[in-house]
Amino acid sequence: ANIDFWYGNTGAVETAIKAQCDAFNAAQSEHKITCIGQGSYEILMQKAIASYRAKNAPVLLQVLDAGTLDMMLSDAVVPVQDELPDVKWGSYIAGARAYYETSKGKLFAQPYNASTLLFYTNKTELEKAGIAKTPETWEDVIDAARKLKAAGSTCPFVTNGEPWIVFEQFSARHGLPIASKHNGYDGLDAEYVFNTTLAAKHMVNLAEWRSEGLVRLAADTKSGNLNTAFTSGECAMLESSSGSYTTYTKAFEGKYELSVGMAPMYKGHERHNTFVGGASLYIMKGHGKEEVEGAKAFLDFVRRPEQQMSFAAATGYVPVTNDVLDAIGKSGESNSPKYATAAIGIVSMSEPATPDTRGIRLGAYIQFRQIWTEETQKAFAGQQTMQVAFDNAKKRGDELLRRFQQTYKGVALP
Amino acid sequence: MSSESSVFSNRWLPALLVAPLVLLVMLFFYVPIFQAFYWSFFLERPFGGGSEFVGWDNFLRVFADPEFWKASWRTLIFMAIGSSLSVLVPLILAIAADRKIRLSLPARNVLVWPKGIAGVSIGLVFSFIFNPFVGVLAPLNSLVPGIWNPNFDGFDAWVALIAAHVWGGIPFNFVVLLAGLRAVPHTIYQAAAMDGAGPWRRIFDVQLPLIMPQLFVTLLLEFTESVTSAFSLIDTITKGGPGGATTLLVYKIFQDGFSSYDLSGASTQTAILMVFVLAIATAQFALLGRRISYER
Amino acid sequence: MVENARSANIVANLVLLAGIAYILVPLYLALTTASHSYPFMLQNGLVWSFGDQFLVNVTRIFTETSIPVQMANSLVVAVGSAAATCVLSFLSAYAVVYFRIRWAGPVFALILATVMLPLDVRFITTYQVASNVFSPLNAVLDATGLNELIADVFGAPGALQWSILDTRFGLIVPILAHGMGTFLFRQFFMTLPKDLFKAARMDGAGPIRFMVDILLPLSRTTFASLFILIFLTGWTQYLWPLVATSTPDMQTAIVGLAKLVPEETAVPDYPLLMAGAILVSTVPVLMIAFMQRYLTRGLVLSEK
Amino acid sequence: MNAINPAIHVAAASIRLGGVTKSYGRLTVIPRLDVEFRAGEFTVVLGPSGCGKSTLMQMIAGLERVGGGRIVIGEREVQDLEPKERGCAMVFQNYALYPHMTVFDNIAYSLRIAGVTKGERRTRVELVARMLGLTDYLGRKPSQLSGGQRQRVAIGRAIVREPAVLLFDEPLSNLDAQLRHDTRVELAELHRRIGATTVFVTHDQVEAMTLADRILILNKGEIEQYDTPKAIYHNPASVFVAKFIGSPPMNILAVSGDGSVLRLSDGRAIAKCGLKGDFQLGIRPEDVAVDHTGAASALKAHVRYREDLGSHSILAADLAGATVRIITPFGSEAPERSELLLSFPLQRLHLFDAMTGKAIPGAFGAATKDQK
Amino acid sequence: MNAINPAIHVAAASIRLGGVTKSYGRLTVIPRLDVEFRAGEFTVVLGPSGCGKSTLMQMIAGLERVGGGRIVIGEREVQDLEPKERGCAMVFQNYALYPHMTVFDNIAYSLRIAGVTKGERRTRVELVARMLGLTDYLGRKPSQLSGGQRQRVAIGRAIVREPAVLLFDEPLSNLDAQLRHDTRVELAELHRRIGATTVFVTHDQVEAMTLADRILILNKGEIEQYDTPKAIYHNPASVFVAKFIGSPPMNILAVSGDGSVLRLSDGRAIAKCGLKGDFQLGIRPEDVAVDHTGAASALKAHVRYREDLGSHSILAADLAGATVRIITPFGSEAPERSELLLSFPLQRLHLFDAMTGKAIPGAFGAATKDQK
Ligand SMILES: Nc1ncnc2c1ncn2[C@@H]1O[C@H](COP(=O)(O)OP(=O)(O)OP(=O)(O)O)[C@@H](O)[C@H]1O
Ligand SMILES: Nc1ncnc2c1ncn2[C@@H]1O[C@H](COP(=O)(O)OP(=O)(O)OP(=O)(O)O)[C@@H](O)[C@H]1O
Ligand SMILES: O=P(O)(O)OC[C@H](O)CO
Ligand SMILES: [Mg+2]
Ligand SMILES: [Mg+2]
Repeated sequence: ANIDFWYGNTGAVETAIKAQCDAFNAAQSEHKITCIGQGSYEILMQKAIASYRAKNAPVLLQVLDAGTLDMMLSDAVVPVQDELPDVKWGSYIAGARAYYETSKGKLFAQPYNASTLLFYTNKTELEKAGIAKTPETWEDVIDAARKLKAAGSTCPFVTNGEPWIVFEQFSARHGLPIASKHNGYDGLDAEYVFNTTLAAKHMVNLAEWRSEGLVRLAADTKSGNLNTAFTSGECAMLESSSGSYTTYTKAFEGKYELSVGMAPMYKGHERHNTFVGGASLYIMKGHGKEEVEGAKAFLDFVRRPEQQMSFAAATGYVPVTNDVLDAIGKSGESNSPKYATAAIGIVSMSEPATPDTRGIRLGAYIQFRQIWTEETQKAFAGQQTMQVAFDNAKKRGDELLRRFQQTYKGVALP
Repeated sequence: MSSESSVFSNRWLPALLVAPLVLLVMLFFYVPIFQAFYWSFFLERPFGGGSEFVGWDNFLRVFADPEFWKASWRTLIFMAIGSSLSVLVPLILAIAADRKIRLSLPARNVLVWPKGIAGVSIGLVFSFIFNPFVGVLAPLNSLVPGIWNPNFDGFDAWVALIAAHVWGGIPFNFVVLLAGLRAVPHTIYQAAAMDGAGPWRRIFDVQLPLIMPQLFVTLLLEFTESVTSAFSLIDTITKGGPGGATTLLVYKIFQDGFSSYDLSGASTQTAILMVFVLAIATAQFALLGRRISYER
Repeated sequence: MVENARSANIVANLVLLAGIAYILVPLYLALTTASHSYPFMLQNGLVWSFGDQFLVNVTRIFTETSIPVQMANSLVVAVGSAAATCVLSFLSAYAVVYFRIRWAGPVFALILATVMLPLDVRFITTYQVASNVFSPLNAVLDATGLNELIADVFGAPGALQWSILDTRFGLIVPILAHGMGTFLFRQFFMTLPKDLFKAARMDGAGPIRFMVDILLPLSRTTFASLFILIFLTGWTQYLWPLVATSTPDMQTAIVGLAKLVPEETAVPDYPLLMAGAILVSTVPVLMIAFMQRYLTRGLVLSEK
Repeated sequence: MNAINPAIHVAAASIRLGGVTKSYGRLTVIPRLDVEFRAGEFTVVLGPSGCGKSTLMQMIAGLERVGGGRIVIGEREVQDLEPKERGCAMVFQNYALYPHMTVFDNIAYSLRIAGVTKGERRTRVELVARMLGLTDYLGRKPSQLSGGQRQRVAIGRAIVREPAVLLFDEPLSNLDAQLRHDTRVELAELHRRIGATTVFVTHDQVEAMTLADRILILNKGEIEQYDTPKAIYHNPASVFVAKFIGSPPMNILAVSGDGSVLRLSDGRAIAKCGLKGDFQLGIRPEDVAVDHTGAASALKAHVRYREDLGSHSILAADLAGATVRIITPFGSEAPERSELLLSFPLQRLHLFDAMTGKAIPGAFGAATKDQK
Repeated sequence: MNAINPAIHVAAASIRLGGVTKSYGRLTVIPRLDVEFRAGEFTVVLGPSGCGKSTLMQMIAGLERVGGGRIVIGEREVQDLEPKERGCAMVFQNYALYPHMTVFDNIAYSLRIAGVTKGERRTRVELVARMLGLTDYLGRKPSQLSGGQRQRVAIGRAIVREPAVLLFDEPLSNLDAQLRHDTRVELAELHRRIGATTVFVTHDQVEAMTLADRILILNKGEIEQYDTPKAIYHNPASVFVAKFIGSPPMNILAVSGDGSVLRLSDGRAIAKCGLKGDFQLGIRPEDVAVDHTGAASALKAHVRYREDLGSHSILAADLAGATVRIITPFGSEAPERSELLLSFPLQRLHLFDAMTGKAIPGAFGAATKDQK
């Protein structure tokens, strides 16, 4: 059947997605997939909503991690595990599954472009400042930053202050709850709690370190941009998506040496898994059997190890099934830089989990991210303290949650 | 045109002639407006399937939301500053271009160009020009580090936004105001000169009073349009930031509706915005409209 | 103007100079930027001198982006909406002005009110309508209970479905729901001597002949200025094509241009962006430069 | 300019209006009008602005519906017919030429609509063009023509259909004096040749006097007088007409009669007359004689000012509190601010009722004062 | 209308233009002008459209810079001064009132700019308003006034500053005939009382003849004649002037002289004259006499048409291929299309050079033909 697939990425990822679609169409003749980019995750979602209401939604839909709850409650999608009961869903690493499965363990969407947070340093600069070992804790990071600063660096550590980096992944690996009810997995009546956890303290620290000149916001740097600040050599350390790895290696080539590791912890805290980032694929309701077959075939296709490998190689996203890791191991290229993040990313996502590190299942979460960013930006600009920013964000976030709860009154969380 | 002698008396033909436009206007103007008001009394689930009548709940919630008030307040400020500047700047230019000087002709052409340049392009160009690190003001930063950073400082972001907004608003207002000035009979200027009024005095005693109708129209349209026209600029220059400093109401509606799938909330705010725009327009008419119509 | 007050002329010249600079400097900087390479821009930032990469950047726009296709879309949308607006406005203004109909006033008010609330304010619900143009009809059928009847007769309720999203047609029609053109034509018709109408009637012309033989040829300039105005609107609009289209091949050049700005991963490739912005602006700016007369006429008339 | 050839001659038709009324909303423009424009005659309609001249024309043309009454053109009752069915043609004040059409197309347009074949159209337009001296301009647009030429195109457009009735609504008022004069002469000629029943609205007295077979003077939608120019000038039916025609207008003096003489308000006798009561006495400025002989009947008047127009002078003199204007023939002069003796020839006097303003015929003996 | 009270009287100043020139780009509007407007005189400037009348006024007023030469008002050389420093006031054709100001403010504006105190302003505006009968309208906006009232406001605005020079640029051309006549009379009165040197531009001959102490006739920026109205009418310095003044204008016939008589193109002798060569012979329509006696010197002419204006008729007759217009006095009539005998009284004839059009004085004996 002819089927439509909507995705939101642009740039290199879009190229890779299109390549997969072409490959799929070339590989078989039964189905023909049309892959349609919508320009961004947010717009994609809005369009999916409208088209679903207008009864002409695509059968396959890519939705970003933060939209998971909306999809689960939408009554507009069929859980992939129901449509494809025979797939060995267990082969997905737990960290990637948890975000997209129900509290009872049923996978709603098939993880697709998965990423996680990693820690990168400009090894060359660090060594110049006399730092031999890649920092692993925030204390190490700050020590290193001090040394770098002493050695003349204007930007030892850089961050763009985005919530998924400095807040969500931070909370996850430190095992901290973001909201009650296990980040909402246990009910729509969850409330935000992050303002009382170490996450809040961490933000306060970041703000202080910034005024000390140890940490810079991307907006403070010459380029104003996170990745460029790092690739240009201006900044020596950062936390960033596994997907950025290829960008860095290419930029560093011949100039600097890159080190990549797991994102730093505060001393004395047990490391837990980081969340899976990126997006996953949903099968939408309202389509004929034929089309669903086509959708299933495409899902099967992209799950294949070789597809995941080439996608990972092209984009820096992390392959998320165990068989792919095996395949990489067998390919003899496991040390190739194009798979470097795959290994470490999977390790990071596979650290011990708690009920609070499965993922985030909170309503209107994308809007909440905006609120969070707004409030913390104000704090960085000195208009309020970081704690006030967090308290405000909690308050406004809770309102969103209540509103969401009211909207889905009478709907049970799957 | 009501006189019998200058109209046809067919009955169905005119209905047939207006029908296509009226249909389109109904479908794409009144139905959406109706829908926005309708939704604002319901709690809509994004994917449908559940729609609950909640009365004034949405409004109460929106009115209780400090962010809504902040965005409205910003919208008002933008209207006040942005609109007055985008009328004032073209006004000054028009008064200058109305004189018989050599630059007048090229100016009349060049000043209209921005009309052809999309908000997005303007936004891109200005976001580059105002880039704190590579833009025109970058030297400022090397003198006093951090003095100029629209990515970080709300005030700077506003400066950038308004500079771009005024830039894009010049053509329309310039042309309208210049036309108004040119419509003033030359002899009135001459009379004023004979009465002893110098060029400066003439601006305030003769020119400004006489182009009141044009000023009124430009201000009216600026006010109603500044509510919305800033969208593409915000989306390309500031994305509503930093810290929400440039999140005007339209942008907030866009965010609420398009990234939070909060159809009811967005509709409610849209409805409020519509009422607000209409109220502004009506108020302007009531306050200014009556006073400025004198025949020449 | 009246007497040659030197001081006033000097000030006026300075003001105009500043105004022209205000308009031109950004454009000039866009040009210089577009003439450099990305790495050069990263190193040197904004420069006032020209480089030699302009053609390269333009070539990249042609080879690496969908902007050329999208410019074709923009052209279709701009020309389509301008032409359709001209026709619809002309017809409706004709009906309102030249017929004795009691509802002329209300209908004109209904049409003119559209000027007050731009598409950008109502795009969310407009989007809903565009996703199914028949939805209002369906709603009426539902509300009136007609649908139950239909369901009884045909076995299924009448639920017509027609989405115009992601089509060029869908980009055009919401622009048409605007009263400016009707207003312009109406104003123009009112300036025509009534005797012209009478003369045509004496000559035996009926409504259609009068419209085609007399009014249409006389409205040429109004057509021209309205066409340009709507063309520019159609070409430069952003929010609606942003939401109403999905596939890059359906998007307009302005949306494509905005999409060239990377989400968050790198310093935007400003040289490429500026090359794109320049390319995208050439059509409308050339149009203005050459047909400025009509544009100004349109802008002016629309206000009186 | 004298390019008129005899070529088109139509069968003129009379126009009869019977009890025609017209109101716009609550404003009654024409209370009730009964009048006949005789076939082939040139009638000038004269009246102050807003008196209903254009309304009258448009009702005849069919551009304006009658409020009531009948309009009969020739033998047909036309008040319910469309304009094109009435056999009228109209020339408008600003010509109302189609600016986008050439002269040829302007003239041919009505023929085109009527479905006249191309060849026939050409023949007829060329005939008209030759008649009006427009042959060389057929390819031009109206904007490339002078006022007078435009005027002729408008006439051409009207006569090409060979209408039985030609209506002109102030067709000359946009021309300058010289052109106006020339066109006026041409129009007279044209009418003589074509012979269509012509109704011509104007504000200009010279036009009215020189063009008309008959003048219809309207006042607030009612007929003040309908007669030949000569009769209107020399026997005005009312003070309104008397003051409306003539430049400067007729002098009107308030007088009262004691049965033997009429006296001015200061008691001086001005004319013999057997009537008693209050009257208005009229005399045209050119009829007041300056008396050099010192006749006893002459009245002393004080000259207020004098305007010398070269060909003649106008004296304004105070007479019993009223201003009397006197046209003194070329050559005679009275020093300003002097005293004058004026005599009022009996056969040149007009007497009007003081209340109604209606003329009182035969007040001074003869029933008419027609000059020869 | 006769609301003029003597109240303001100014010290008039003469205006002398010495070698004044003016060009717009390549278009030379005034090649070189030397003229003096005497203090207190009322000068009417007359000339065809585009001849530079407005330009002349504006140079005097200071609204337009002179190309070269000097302008002296009173004793001061003013060509480089600002308008307000010249002591001139101007009344514009369309009045150019400030539409947004009341009548009071319009009149008071120049005083306000000059820094006159509020009380003083009120006094002077009220004086002027009383003088012009505007007292009741001081609170109105110009749009609420009639044409004549606006005219008076414009005059009020001009005279409130008590200017030594009053300039009028076609101030009456927007008024209707009646109002025009009244305002003309008022203006004459006003000038008599105020006494300011007045320069008045018009297209209207009647205005020129009746208002002027002197008439300046301009043609393409050059002086055709500058003299009293009487002299201009009766002794035109050129064909241009002769044809420009008079309605209908002077008849001009091509003649050639053989040393004893002037002959028409068909060889008939028309007048005795000792000059040889080709000439243009002029005679005013009212000077052509219709000969009833059958004198030998009379010339036979064919009447083309006749226009009866009530007070007099105009005959147009063919004479040697040219049209001669004759004003026949009231009462006399010649049937149309008949033959007439015309006689041309020698003392009424004007002779002009065939080439230059300049008058040849004394061609028929007397040097001037001034009538008394
Ligand atoms: N369509 C109309 N609606 C209302 N009143 C009208 C209309 N047309 C004319 N009138 C009024 O009817 C009266 C007569 O108008 P009409 O045009 O016949 O006058 P007129 O004699 O032609 O005047 P003028 O000499 O100024 O052309 C005027 O008072 C005018 O205001
Ligand atoms: N500002 C100007 N620029 C160029 N040419 C001008 C300008 N003003 C006047 N002229 C030209 O100068 C000539 C004289 O103009 P002016 O206005 O003095 O004529 P006028 O005698 O007042 O005519 P009218 O009787 O029509 O008012 C005309 O040919 C006119 O076109
Ligand atoms: O940039 P990505 O695709 O790795 O996604 C990062 C975040 O998870 C987005 O929500
Ligand atoms: Mg009329
Ligand atoms: Mg002039």
